[in-house]
Amino acid sequence: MDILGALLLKPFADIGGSPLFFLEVVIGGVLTGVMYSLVALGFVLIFKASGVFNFAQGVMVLFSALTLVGLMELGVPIWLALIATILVMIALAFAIERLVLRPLVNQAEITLFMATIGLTFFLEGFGELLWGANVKKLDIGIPDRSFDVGGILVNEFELFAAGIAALLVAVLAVLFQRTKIGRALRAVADDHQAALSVGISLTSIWVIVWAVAGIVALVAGVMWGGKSGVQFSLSLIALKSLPVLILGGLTSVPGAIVGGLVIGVGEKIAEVYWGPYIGGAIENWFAYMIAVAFLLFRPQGLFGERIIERV
Amino acid sequence: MSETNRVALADTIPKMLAHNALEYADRPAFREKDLGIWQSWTWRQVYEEVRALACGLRAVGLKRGDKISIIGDNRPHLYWVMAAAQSLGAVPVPIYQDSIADETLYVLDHAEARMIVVEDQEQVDKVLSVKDRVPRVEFVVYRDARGLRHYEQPFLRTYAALVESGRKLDVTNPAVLDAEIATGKGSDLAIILYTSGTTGRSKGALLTHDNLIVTARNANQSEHIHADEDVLAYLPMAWAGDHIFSYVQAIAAGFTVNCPESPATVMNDLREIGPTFFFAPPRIFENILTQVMIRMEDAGWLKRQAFKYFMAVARRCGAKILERKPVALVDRLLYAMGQVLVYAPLRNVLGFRRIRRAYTAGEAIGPDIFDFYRSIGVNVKQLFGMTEASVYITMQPDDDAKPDTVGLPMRDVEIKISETGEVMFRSPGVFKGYYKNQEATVEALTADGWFRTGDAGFLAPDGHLKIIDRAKDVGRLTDGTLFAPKYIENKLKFFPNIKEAVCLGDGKPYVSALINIDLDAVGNWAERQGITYTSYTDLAGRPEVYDLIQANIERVNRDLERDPNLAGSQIRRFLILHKELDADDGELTRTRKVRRRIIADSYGMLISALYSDKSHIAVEAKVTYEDGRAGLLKADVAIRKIELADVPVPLWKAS
Amino acid sequence: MFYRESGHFRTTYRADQAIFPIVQDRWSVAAIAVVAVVAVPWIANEYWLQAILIPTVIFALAAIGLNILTGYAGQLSLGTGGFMAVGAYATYKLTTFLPEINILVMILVSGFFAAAVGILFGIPSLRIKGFYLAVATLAAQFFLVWIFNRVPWFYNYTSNGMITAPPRTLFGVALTGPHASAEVRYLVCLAFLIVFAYLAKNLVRSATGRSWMAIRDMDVAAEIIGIRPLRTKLLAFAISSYYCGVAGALYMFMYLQSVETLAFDVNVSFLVLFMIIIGGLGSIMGSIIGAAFIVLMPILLTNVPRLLSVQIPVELAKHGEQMIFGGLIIFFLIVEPLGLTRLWQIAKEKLRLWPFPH
Amino acid sequence: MTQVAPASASTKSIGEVLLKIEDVSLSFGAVHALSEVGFEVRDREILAIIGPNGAGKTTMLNVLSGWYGPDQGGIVFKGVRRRRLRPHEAATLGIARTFQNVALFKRMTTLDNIMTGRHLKMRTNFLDHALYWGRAEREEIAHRETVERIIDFLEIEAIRKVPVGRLPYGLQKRVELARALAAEPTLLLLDEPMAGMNSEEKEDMCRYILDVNDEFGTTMALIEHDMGVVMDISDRVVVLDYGRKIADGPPDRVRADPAVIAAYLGVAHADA
Repeated sequence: MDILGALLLKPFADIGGSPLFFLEVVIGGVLTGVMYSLVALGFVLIFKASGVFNFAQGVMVLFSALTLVGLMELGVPIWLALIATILVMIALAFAIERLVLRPLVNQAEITLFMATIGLTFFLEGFGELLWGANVKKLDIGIPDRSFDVGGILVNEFELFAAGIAALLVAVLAVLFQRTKIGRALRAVADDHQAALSVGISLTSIWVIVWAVAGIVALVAGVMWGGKSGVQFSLSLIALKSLPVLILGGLTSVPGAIVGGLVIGVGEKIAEVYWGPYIGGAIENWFAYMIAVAFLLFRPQGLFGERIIERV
Repeated sequence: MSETNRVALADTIPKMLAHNALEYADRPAFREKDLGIWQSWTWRQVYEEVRALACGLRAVGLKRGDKISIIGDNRPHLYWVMAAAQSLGAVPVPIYQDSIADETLYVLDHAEARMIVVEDQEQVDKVLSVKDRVPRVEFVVYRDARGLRHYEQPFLRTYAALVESGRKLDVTNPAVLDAEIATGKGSDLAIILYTSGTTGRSKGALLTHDNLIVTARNANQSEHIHADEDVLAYLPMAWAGDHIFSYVQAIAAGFTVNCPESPATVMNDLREIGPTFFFAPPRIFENILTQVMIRMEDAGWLKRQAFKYFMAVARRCGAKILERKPVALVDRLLYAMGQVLVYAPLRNVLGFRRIRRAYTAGEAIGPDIFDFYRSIGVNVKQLFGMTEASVYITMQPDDDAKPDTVGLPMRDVEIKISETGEVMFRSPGVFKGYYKNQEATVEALTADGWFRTGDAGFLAPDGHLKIIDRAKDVGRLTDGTLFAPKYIENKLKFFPNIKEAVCLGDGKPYVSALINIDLDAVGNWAERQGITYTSYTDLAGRPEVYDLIQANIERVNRDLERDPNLAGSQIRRFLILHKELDADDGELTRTRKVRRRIIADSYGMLISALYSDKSHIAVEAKVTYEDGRAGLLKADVAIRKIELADVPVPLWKAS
Repeated sequence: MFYRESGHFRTTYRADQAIFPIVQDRWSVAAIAVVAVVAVPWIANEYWLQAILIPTVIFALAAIGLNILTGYAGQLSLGTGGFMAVGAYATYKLTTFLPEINILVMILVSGFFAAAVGILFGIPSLRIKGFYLAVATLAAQFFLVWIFNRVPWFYNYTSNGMITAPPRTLFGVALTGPHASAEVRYLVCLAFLIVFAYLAKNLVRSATGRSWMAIRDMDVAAEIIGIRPLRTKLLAFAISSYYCGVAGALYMFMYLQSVETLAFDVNVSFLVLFMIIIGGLGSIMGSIIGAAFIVLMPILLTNVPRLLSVQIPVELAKHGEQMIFGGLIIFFLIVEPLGLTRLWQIAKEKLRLWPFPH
Repeated sequence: MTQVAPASASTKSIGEVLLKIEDVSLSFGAVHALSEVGFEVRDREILAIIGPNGAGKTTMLNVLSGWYGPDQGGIVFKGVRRRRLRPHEAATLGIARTFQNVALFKRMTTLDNIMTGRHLKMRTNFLDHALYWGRAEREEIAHRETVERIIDFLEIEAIRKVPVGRLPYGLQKRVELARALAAEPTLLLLDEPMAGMNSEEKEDMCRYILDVNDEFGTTMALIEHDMGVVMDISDRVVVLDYGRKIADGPPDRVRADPAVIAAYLGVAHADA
């Protein structure tokens, strides 16, 4: 009964015992969650426009960060390195469209999914081959220190990251809602045939979304890398955005954001309050289990559209 | 040969079947591709089924001497109906399954059939359409009930019900049928096979058990056909060939008869079964070869070159190796390589992997086709046979098969050539006459048992029979030399350059020929030679083309020259027609047979020129264009004279 | 070219439904089996057995397991490593708890634990498919590895958190532990592979396999025929996990002999997935070919340059290998989605029709 | 085999009510796909369900095969009333169907597709299957024999071992019919069995449908657009329009029904 008590009672007692600390944990979770949201955003973009579930989004985060750090280590100034990395990501989008997506057009979505797993391996090997596999420090000039706001400790870097993420989301929203490209993207997401018939080239749409997703990945990479160094484990952290997607729904931008926050907060709370009783490091799987539980009851996610199967 | 002796006791087909049920009890007798696999029946099962059928047929009134007609594709069950009828002493009369209703009606009526056994709805419908006019027919039995559920005619019976009722009878009282079988004797009528005559109504050839059994046994013995053979029964059951190859010989030797799934799947079924013993008319061998060539066209360059190379090797030594004749070691090695790379796989995909002997007959087979099969190790042989002979008359030996003969007389067969050049034979297989047609019987069968084949031919010095033409088409030159136009024309037409040839000579001093070139073949050749031409007429008039054709004709002449009987009928003059012979102009039948009389009329000027000294003649000809317009074609047709080597004095001339 | 099928016709449905209906195939497979069982242990040295043959055989078994689930039943799984871990840890617990029962029995029993876990994580497959399911199985992967890592009971509280194969014998022959020879371990694994490959082939060619493929190809139609989706999918999860569990046990006891949970991390899942993509989705033979390919490739990548006296840094080789794996996956999905088996089938078809091109 | 059995229509005996649809209603959101539709299908009958596009024909079939549960009303099948059927329940009760857009198992062969149709008749379990020899094999062979008869009946021998994904559309439709037949259904639902076929293929399909009805006594409800076909092969016609039944009766009478003519003319206008 000890273990049951440890799981069912004590954590709540702990929470009740120190509400301020709990709030601190929640804020920490929100800030981490924002980063998850960033990665998930890349997924959603691509999935909406091309129906491809891009398993490689995580490795794109790693790849972009590696490229940025690698360039900076070569002495390139940060602004130039950023621009160069953006160009690299755009070039990557072109290459992926030409070499992977176009030959696989009209294939089953599961085939495309597996292709992105292949892409994951390729990019991982390629990135580390180019820039080396050791941990690299990425300094973007934002101090990783915490300050006190009304008795709550808030991490400055994470706050900054959250700000950037919010900005990025805003920019994307404008891009989607207000521009011609955005309208085209939405048209494609709704109906490929219709999009084609109004004269939008599918391939160029794909290149655009993959490039945008690449830039989003770069932002996420910079944030994550700035915090914990650029290394292989980045792509694993990025895998965490998969449950985020499940939670939020594959096609929903708000879903990605909310999902990210839910997972970030939930995971932090679980780790801090429950972790000690069951051996710790539950961050590795907690998000997934939430996602699975979710899948059982609401497969379409929080914001996804209901799937009606037609015969 | 104790086995032979014991079998020899059986003088009717049902008795042989009873023997097989003991001797080969569990060996496969029949197979049929049905429902996805080769359904098999052992000799014992077949015998039991035949007995049940016989009892069933007897119960519905079939008795000794009655005629029972059988219509359908090759199906084991239909063969069994034959055997069942024969067990009762009744006479099966198979009818070509693709005959039109009118023809079917004629045979049913003429044969006075009391019952008809058919395969399926299609045949039932055909029979129903004539049923009113054959009042003698009491029952129609069908095997495949599909679509027939609502047919309520009282005379319809299902095969299954027949067997079912018969089986009960056979179990309760087997002695009845035993007695019926025992009553049968060799001299009884076994079957009536209606020959599809080229002129007039078809005639029913009466064949006895003795006719069939002796002929089949002789063939089995001399051709070394044993119980381990597989044959594909795919030619019409009403045709004598199928009857002897897939029925009598099978029962005599105890080998397996395989029935294809449907006429459309024959080639595939052939491939699956891989028969050891196979008959096909030359047309089928030719089609298969054409298919081979077409399919090889699509192969990659390397494979095509290898194929060409090894086919050349095979042409050089393949037939000799097949005939176990001496061949140079290098060729032997090359052939062995070709065996691995080309010949054996090719035989495999064509379904000829296990073939020990393949036969062809009916018309002349092209030497290229004949040589192709023999060179890749398929032992194709020509035979000469007729319904009235229970098929076999002559057969080529394994080691001496040539494209232009039909071989040596089979065991117990005597051959002679009549004064008019007609081939005649006498054998135990000679039929008893045409059913209800005394006139035709007397015309064909002499009092001392010789049958007039209607084919003109002669025995070559090596004893091989050569068939040259239908006897009525054979004519004579003014000096009495034998002139067989179709024989020579066929030889000419085996050259790809020559599409049609018309030979003249009857009542003329020498043989001359009108040639139609093959526009594709000669056109190709001309392109390779850099000869430009505007039309058929233009190309046909080219001296180079004349040279080309002349070379072909000289080849034929050399062939003819080797044969003392024909040496006198070498072609002396020829011309290439300025237009293609055309069915639209009435010069050919729709089946592309030459209409000699019409040609003699419309090309009279050319023909008389051939028998003059002219070296060319101007012609105008009416032609019908494809759109139906008529036009006038003007041309100057050259006439070539061919110098002959000294013509030896013919050994054989009409007196 | 070497096929001589004409005249080998089928007179029964049994012959028509045989695993190898063509005579030549039957003979060649028999020949390969004899070589693998008799000749290979004689010829192969320790390195070959340990570095190539044993992992190939074990991964082939795991790949068959995953292929049943993914290739036949159409349920994508990234949890193979986790299910293998269940087999390994279950065997470890069982054989240390009941040492007197033969290890082979324990390996077979441990498969049931894996099957049970597989069913548990397969439940979401009722509601979700495709990549949703992949994420759910990824949850299994992470959760299982975590639990084996965090709960010391699973590794018997050893100080380094590793589990080590205890010495076990069969008729006095050492099967596991330091004295087990590579030949014996190879033969044991091979025996498992042959038996399980045969059973799997039987499954997929009969009603069970057809219901899996029906669900894979058109689940709506399958349901209307009367196939119960959940039952069918869970059966696939159970059997697939059983195979993976047994493979995991062999992986630990017959190959690595001493492991920590890292040996079953998500990369193993990917590796096995690659095996079936490259070998051929929906093919038992393909699973084996794919396993051999994936095991052999890194070895070739390191050894071929060495044979050519080219020095390649270890790092480069490692990353190069990763790139080649990734590239090959994309290449196969594009060029030949049915994998090496399909290429083999095409070659076979060509040989059957030889000398005709088609 | 070009003639349709001459006496088929006249001599066939149509039996008791096999299936009764009781005022079935079904909406998707605001769309009333079916509104109080009720009709009967009698044993051995061929019933055609016709109507303009969007009339609710396929929805009706989906209700019958258990894919949708009606909001109101019920289904009486073989005398038992049910609110709704589950798909496998429908299958167990002997209702089989084909789909408008061919729902075959694309990577499986023709033979395997049809064998799958016999799923509910299989008695062995996966352990038998894994061992194969013995029970499983005997069962496999027994079902193969049945399936081969269906293959023979529908004349698809030549494509027995071809993956159905490679077959032309017309043949796929025939394989789908074969798969449905393999279940030996009491009631066979055909959703536009002749859609997308040329006239020759249509003629063949008509013959197969009549033959099946004739040989196996299978009751059929089919949706079809080709009025000629409907008039030729059906014993009775139910006409739906905007989710309501507007006519029900023998083909000749339905064709003359003013409501039906109006519905069809309306469609003609809409199309133009």
